[in-house]
Amino acid sequence: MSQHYPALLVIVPLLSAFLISAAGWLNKRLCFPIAVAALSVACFSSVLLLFQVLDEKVVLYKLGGWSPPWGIAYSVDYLNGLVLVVVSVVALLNLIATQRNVEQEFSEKIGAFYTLYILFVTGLLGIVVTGDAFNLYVLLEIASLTGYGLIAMGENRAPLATLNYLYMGTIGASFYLLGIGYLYIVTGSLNMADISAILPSLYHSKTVLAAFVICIVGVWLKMAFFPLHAWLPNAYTYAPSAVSSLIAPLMTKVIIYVMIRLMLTVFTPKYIFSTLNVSDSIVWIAVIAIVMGAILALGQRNLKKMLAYIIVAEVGYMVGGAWLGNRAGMTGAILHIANDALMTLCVFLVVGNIVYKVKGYAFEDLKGLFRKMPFTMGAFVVGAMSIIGVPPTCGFFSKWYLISGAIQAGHYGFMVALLFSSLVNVILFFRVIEISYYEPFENHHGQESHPGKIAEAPLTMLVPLLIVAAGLVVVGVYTGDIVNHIIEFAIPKGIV
Amino acid sequence: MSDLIPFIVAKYNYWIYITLMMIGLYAMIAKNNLVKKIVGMNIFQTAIILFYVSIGAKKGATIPIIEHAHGDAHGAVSHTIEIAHYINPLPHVLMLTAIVVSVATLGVALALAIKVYNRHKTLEEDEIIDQIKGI
Amino acid sequence: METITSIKPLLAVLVSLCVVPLLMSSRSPNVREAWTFVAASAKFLIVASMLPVVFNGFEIVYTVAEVIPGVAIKFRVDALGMLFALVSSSLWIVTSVYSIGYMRGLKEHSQTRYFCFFALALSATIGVAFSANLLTLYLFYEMLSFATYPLVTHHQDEEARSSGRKYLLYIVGTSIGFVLPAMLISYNLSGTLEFSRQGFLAGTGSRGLTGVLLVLIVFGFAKAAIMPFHSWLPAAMVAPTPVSALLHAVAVVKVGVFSVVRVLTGVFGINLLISFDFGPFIIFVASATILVGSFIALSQDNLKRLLAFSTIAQLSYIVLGVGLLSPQGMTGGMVHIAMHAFGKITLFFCAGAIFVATGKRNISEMIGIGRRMPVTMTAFFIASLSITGLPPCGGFISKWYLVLGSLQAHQMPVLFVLLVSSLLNAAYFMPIVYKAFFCTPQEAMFEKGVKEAPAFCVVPLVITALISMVLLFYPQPFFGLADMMVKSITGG
Amino acid sequence: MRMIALIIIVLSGGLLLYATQDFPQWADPASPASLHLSPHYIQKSMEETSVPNLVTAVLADYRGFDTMFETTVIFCAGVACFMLLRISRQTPEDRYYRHISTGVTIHIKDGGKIPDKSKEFERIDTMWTPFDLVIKTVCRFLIPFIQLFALYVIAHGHHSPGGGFQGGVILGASIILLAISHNLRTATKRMNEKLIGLLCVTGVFIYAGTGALCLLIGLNFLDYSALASVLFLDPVSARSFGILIVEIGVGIAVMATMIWIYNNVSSAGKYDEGL
Amino acid sequence: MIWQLDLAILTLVVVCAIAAISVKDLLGSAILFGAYSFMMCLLWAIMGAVDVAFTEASVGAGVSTVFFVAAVFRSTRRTKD
Repeated sequence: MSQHYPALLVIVPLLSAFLISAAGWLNKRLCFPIAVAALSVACFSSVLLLFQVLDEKVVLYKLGGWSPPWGIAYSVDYLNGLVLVVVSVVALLNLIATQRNVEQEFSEKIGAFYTLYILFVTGLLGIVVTGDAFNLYVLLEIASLTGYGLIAMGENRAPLATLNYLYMGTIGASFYLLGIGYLYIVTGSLNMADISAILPSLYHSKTVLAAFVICIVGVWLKMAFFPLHAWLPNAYTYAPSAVSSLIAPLMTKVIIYVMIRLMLTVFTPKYIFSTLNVSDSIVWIAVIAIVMGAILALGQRNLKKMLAYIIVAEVGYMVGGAWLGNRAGMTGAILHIANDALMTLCVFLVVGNIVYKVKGYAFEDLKGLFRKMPFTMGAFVVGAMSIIGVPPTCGFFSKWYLISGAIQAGHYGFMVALLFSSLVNVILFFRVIEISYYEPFENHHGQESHPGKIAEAPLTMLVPLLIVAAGLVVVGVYTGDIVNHIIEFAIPKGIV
Repeated sequence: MSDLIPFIVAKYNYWIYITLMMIGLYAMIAKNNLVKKIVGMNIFQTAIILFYVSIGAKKGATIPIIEHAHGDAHGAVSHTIEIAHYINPLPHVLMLTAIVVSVATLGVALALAIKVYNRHKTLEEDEIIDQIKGI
Repeated sequence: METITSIKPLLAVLVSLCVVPLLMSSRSPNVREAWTFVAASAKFLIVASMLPVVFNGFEIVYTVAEVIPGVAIKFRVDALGMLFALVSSSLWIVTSVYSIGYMRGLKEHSQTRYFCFFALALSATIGVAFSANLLTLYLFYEMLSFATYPLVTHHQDEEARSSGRKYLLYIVGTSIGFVLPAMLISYNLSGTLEFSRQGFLAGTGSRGLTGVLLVLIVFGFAKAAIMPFHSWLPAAMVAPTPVSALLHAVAVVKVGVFSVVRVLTGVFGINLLISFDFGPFIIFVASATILVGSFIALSQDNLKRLLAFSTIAQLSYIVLGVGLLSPQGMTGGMVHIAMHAFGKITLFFCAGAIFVATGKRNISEMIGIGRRMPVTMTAFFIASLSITGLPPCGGFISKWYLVLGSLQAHQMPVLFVLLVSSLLNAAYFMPIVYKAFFCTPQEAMFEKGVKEAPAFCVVPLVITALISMVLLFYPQPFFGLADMMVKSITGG
Repeated sequence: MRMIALIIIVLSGGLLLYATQDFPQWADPASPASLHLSPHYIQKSMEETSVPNLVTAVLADYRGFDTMFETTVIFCAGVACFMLLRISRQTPEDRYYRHISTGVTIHIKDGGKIPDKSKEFERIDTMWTPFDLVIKTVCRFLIPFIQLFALYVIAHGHHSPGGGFQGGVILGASIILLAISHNLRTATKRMNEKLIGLLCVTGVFIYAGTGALCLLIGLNFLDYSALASVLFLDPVSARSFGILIVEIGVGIAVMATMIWIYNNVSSAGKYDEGL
Repeated sequence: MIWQLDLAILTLVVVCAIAAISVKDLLGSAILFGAYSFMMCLLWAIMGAVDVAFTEASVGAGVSTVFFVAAVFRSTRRTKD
C-alpha cells in the first residue's frame, strides 16, 4: 500500500466527498463522520508520505500507469511533502473545530457544505501533490469553485464579495492557463520536470518571458498580492466563520506554494534569478504590499477584516522572501507557508468561537471577552504573539529567516518593512486585547449572560483551538529540525 | 501582396485571440453590470481556448481520429501511422477540460448574480455599492 | 573555564512557570499565596545551589533545542548571570510576602491574575539571567515585556490603559525595531549568537557597522531606560506598588541593564569596544541620563514618580560602569545591580506601605509621617543613604568602585558626574526624610489612627533595609561574582 | 475605471503581441508542440488503448486523471449552485391555474385556497405564456431522438467525435428542453431533485470508483489494464472498456449536473416556476 | 483548411464579441454570446478540432446560452452599459 500514498491522499477525500453528497440526500448525520474519517486518512497518508520522502527524496506516482511526459504523474519532494502535511492537518483540525458553527449556520445544507469542504481540501491537496502543470490548473479550479460556493454562504454582502472574487480568481486562473499554453507552445510539454529540462535552451525566448510574466501575474491575482488584493478582505470577512477559518489559512498559502514551485521547478532558479533581472523590483513590490497591508489593517474596526488585511501583508512576506534570491529568504518563505497557515488558523478559529458565542466580530462585540471566554482569548494571545513574531512561537522563526535573507541580499527595505509590520501588528493586536480585556461585557444581541461568568465555547471547538495554539509553540521550538531535515533539501543547490 | 497574405495568416489566429482576450478583459474590468462582466469572462476564457486550439493546428493534417477498418480495433494496426497525418490531439483534450471549467464557472457566477439581484434588486455594481453605503 | 551540563538552569526558569496552572486553579487566596511562596523559595534554592559551582569556576550549561543552525535555546550560568539571578530570586521571596500584605490590605481585585503574571515575569527574568546566547535572551526579554503588561495595567482604568500602551510601545517597539535587526545583522556577520568572553563580533565588521549595532543595542534594550527611551518608566508607576518594586526597580529595569551589560561584554567584547573607542559614547549617554534623570527627580511630588526618575538615573550608573571599560569600573557597575536592587526595593516598599496605611501618594502630604510610621521611615532613610552612596550602606561600595574605575580609565568628567549626581540624590531624598521626622504633622491631613502598615508589609522592608546595610560589610557573593566576571572578560 | 481598463489591456495586449513574435509559424508541423508529446499519442494510442479517436484516448486514458477532476469540477458547480440558490421553505405567492377542459385561467392571490391535486386544474407559470400545442408536441416528439443521439455520442466516442461529456450535455439539454417547452414542474416530475443529486454523485463515483478499483486490484490509480482480470480481457481491450465505463460515468454526471444547475438558476432555487 | 474562411470567421467572431459586450440589453447580450460561441465552434471545426467544436456547440452555444437566458429571466434585462 505504501507506494499508493500520493494517490490515496487525493482519492480518499474525493471518493468520500461523493459519499457525503449521497449521505446528504439519505442520512444527514453521516456527513460529518465520513468527512472526519476521510481527512484523517489524508492526514495520515500525508505524514507517512513525508517520512517516505525523507527516505527516498522523491516519490513519483504515475496515474493510469503512464510515464510522466505522456501521462500525469504525482511527484512528491521535500517541498510539497511539507505543505501536504500542513494542508491536511489544518483542514482536519478546522473540520473538527467548526462542527458546531456549521450546525449553527448551515443546518439544512449540511451535506452540500461538507461535500464542498472536502472537495476544497481535495483540490488543495491535488494542487500541492501534482507534478503536471495543467493538472494543477484543473485542481485550482476545483478549489476555487468550491471556495466560491462556501464563501458566498456568508452574511448579506457575501454574494457580491464572492462574485468579485470569482472575477478576479477566474482571470488569475486563466492567466495561469495561458502561461502554461505559452510554455507548451515552445516546449511541447506539460510536465513540470520535463518543461524545466527543455527550458534552458530557451532562456532568451520572448515567449518564455511572456509565459513567466503571465503565470506569475495570474498566481499573484489568486494569492492577493498587494496591488491585486482587492477581492480578499471582503471575501474573507463576509464568509461564514467555519469557511473563513478554512480558506484563510490555506488558499493563499497553497498558491504561494504554487508560485515557489513555478520558480524552483518549472522556470528553474537560474532563469528566475540570473537571466531575468526582476527579483529586486518584485521584492520592492512586496515591501509596498507589507506596508500597505499593515496600514490598511490599522484602519479596520472589525476583527475579521483586520485579520484579512494582515493576510495581505503576510502574502507580501512570503513573496518577498521567495524573491530575495538566497537560501535564507527562500527558507523563510517556505517555513512561513507552514507557520502562517497555523497561526492564521488559530486566530480565525478564535473568531469562529467568538461568533458562535457572541454572534458578532466587530470590535464592540469583543468587550469583556477575556472574562467570558478565557481559554479562547488565551489562544488568541498566542496566535497574536506568533503573528507579531515573538519567540518562541513559530512566527518569530520564519520572520528570522526572512530578515536574514533580506540582510544577506542587502535588501534593507524589506527588513524595515518586516519590522514595521511587526510593530503595526503589536498595535493591532493589543488594541483588540485591550478592548476585550478592559471593557465590560456588553450584550448587544439579546442573549442571556452574566458579566464575569465564564461562558466558553463547547469543548469540541475549544480543544482543537488549544491544540493549534500549543502547536504554534511546538513548531517554533522544532524549527531547527524542520529546516535542517526538510526545507534544507527542498531548495535546489543552485540557490546559495 | 503574395508575401503579405502568408504573413497575416501565419499569426492572424494569435492576433485575433489576443484581441478577443482583451475584449473580454476590458468587459470584466470596465463594465458596470455584473452579467456583462460574466459575458466578458466567458469571452476571455474562449479566447484562451482559441489560443490552445491554434497551437494544435497542423498544416496538411486531418482530425485526430485514426483511420482504420472496423473489426481490427484490438491494437493490431496493420498500416503504419504517419505523424504528420494527424493533428496534435493534446491541446484538444486540454481544451475540453477548459470548456467544462468555463461552463462550471459560468453556472456558479450566474447563481451568484441571481443571489445578488435577489438581495439588491439590481445588477449594476455602482447602484449596489450605493445601497450598501446608504444602509 | 570548564562547563557542567545540568538541567538546573532550566528548572530554575520553569519552576515559576509550572506554578501558574496551580495558581489559576486554586480557589482560595491562602492556597494561592502558599504556592507562590513555595515557588519563590524553590527558585531561590535552585539558584543558590548553583552558587558554589559557579564560585568554583565552573559554568553550568543546558541546551533545550537548536532552533536555528548554530543557535539554540540554551542556558549558561556564569558569574554575571548568577549575580543577577541571585538578586532577583531572593527578592522575589521578599516581594511575595510583601504582595500578600499589600494586596490584602487594599483588597485588590483579580489577585489570581496578578500572582500568575508575577510568576511568569520571574521566570522570564531568570531566563534572561541564565541565557547563553542573544536569541535566548531576546526570547525571555520579550516574554517579560508581555508578562508585565497585565501587571502594569492592573487597575484597568483609563490611566492604566494609556500607561500600558506607552509601556508596550516603548518596550516592544524598541526591541522589535532595534534589537531584532541588530541581532540578525550580528548573526549574519558572525554566524553565531553565543555570548563569549571576547565577544563574538570581534573582528567581523567595520567600525561604522559595529557602531550602528552598538547604538541599536544600547537604545534597543529600552528596559534599561537610557535617556530618549525612558519615559515608559514613570508612566508604568501606575501599577500596584509591589509590581513597581520588584519589576520596575528590580526585574524589568535590571533585565534591561543586564542585557546591555551582557551584550556589551559578550557580543561586542571589551577589547573591541576599546579598539574602536566606543567607551566615550556609552559614557556620554549614561552620564546624560544620570544627570537629567536626577534633575527631573528633584521636581517630583509623587513619591513613586520620584523613585522612578531616581531609578532611571541609577540604572545608568551600571551602564556607565561598563562603559568605563576599566576593570574596577565594570566591577562597580555590576555590583551596583545588587546594591541598587536592595536599596530601591526598600524605597518602593516604603512608598507602598505608606499608601496602604494612609492612602497618600504625594510627598507634600507626608509631612510628619515619620512619627506615625517610624519603622517604615527609618528603613526609607537607610535605603536612601544606600542609593546616595553613603556609608553605612552597600551603595557606598559600588559608587566607590565607580570612582576608582573612572580614575583608572582617566575619565575625569565621570568623576564630576558622579559627584553631582550624589549631591542631587541627597537633595531629593533628604528633604523627605527630614520632613517626615522633624516637621510637625498637619493633623488634618491624616485621619486619626494612622499607624504602621500590616506586618506582611513592614517585615519585608525591614529585611531589605537590613540587607542593604549588611552588604557594606559582607558584599561577598555579589562582589565575588562581579569580580570573577570582570576577571574572566578582561582575562586578568 | 474605463481608463484603468484601457491601460491594463494595452499593457497586457502589448506583452502578448510581443511574445507572438517568437511563436512558431501557425499550423507548422515542425513546432515543438507537434513534435514533443503528440507523436507518441498519434502512433501508440491505437496499440496501447485500441481507441481510434485520439482525443478520447488521451482524454480518458493518458490524461484520464485530468478528466476525472474535470467531471468533479462540474459536480462542484452543481453542488455550489444548489448550495447558493436552493430555498427549501416556500413563501406563499400568487399562483395561476388553468381549468384543463375549458382553458379558463384562475388567479389565486396570497392566502387563497389552492385547488386540490386533480385532473381538472393544471398549475401554470406566473409569467404567463399561452398554451401552445405545436411547441409541446414537436418537443415531445423530438426529445426521444435527441436522447437517442446523445446515447450514440457517448457510446461511439471511441470512433467518432464525441464522448461522455458531449453526450451528457445533450442528454441534459433534452430534459432542459422539456422544462422549457412545458414547464419546470413537468421536468422535475420526471427527474426529481433527489434523483438528480444522486445521479450526479453516481456519475463521478463511477469514474473515481473505476480508478479506485484499479488501485485495489493492485495497479496504479486509473490504470484500466488492471480491469483485465475482472473483465476477462487482454489489457489493451480492458483499457478500451475502462474508457467506455468512465465515459458513461461522465455522461451521467454531466447530464444530471446540467439539469441541476438549470433547475436552480431558472427558478432561483424555488423549483417552482422555470423559464 | 481554407484560410479565407478562417479569416472571415475570425473577423466575425470579433464582431460578435464586441456586440455581446456593448449591446444595452442583457437578453440580447446573451443571445449574441450564443452566436459568438457558435462562430467559435465553426472556427474550431475548420481547424480540425472536432471534439472541441462539438463540445463548444453543445456547451457554449447550447447550455451556456440557456443558463444566461434563465439567469436574465430570473433577474433583469436592464443594463446601463
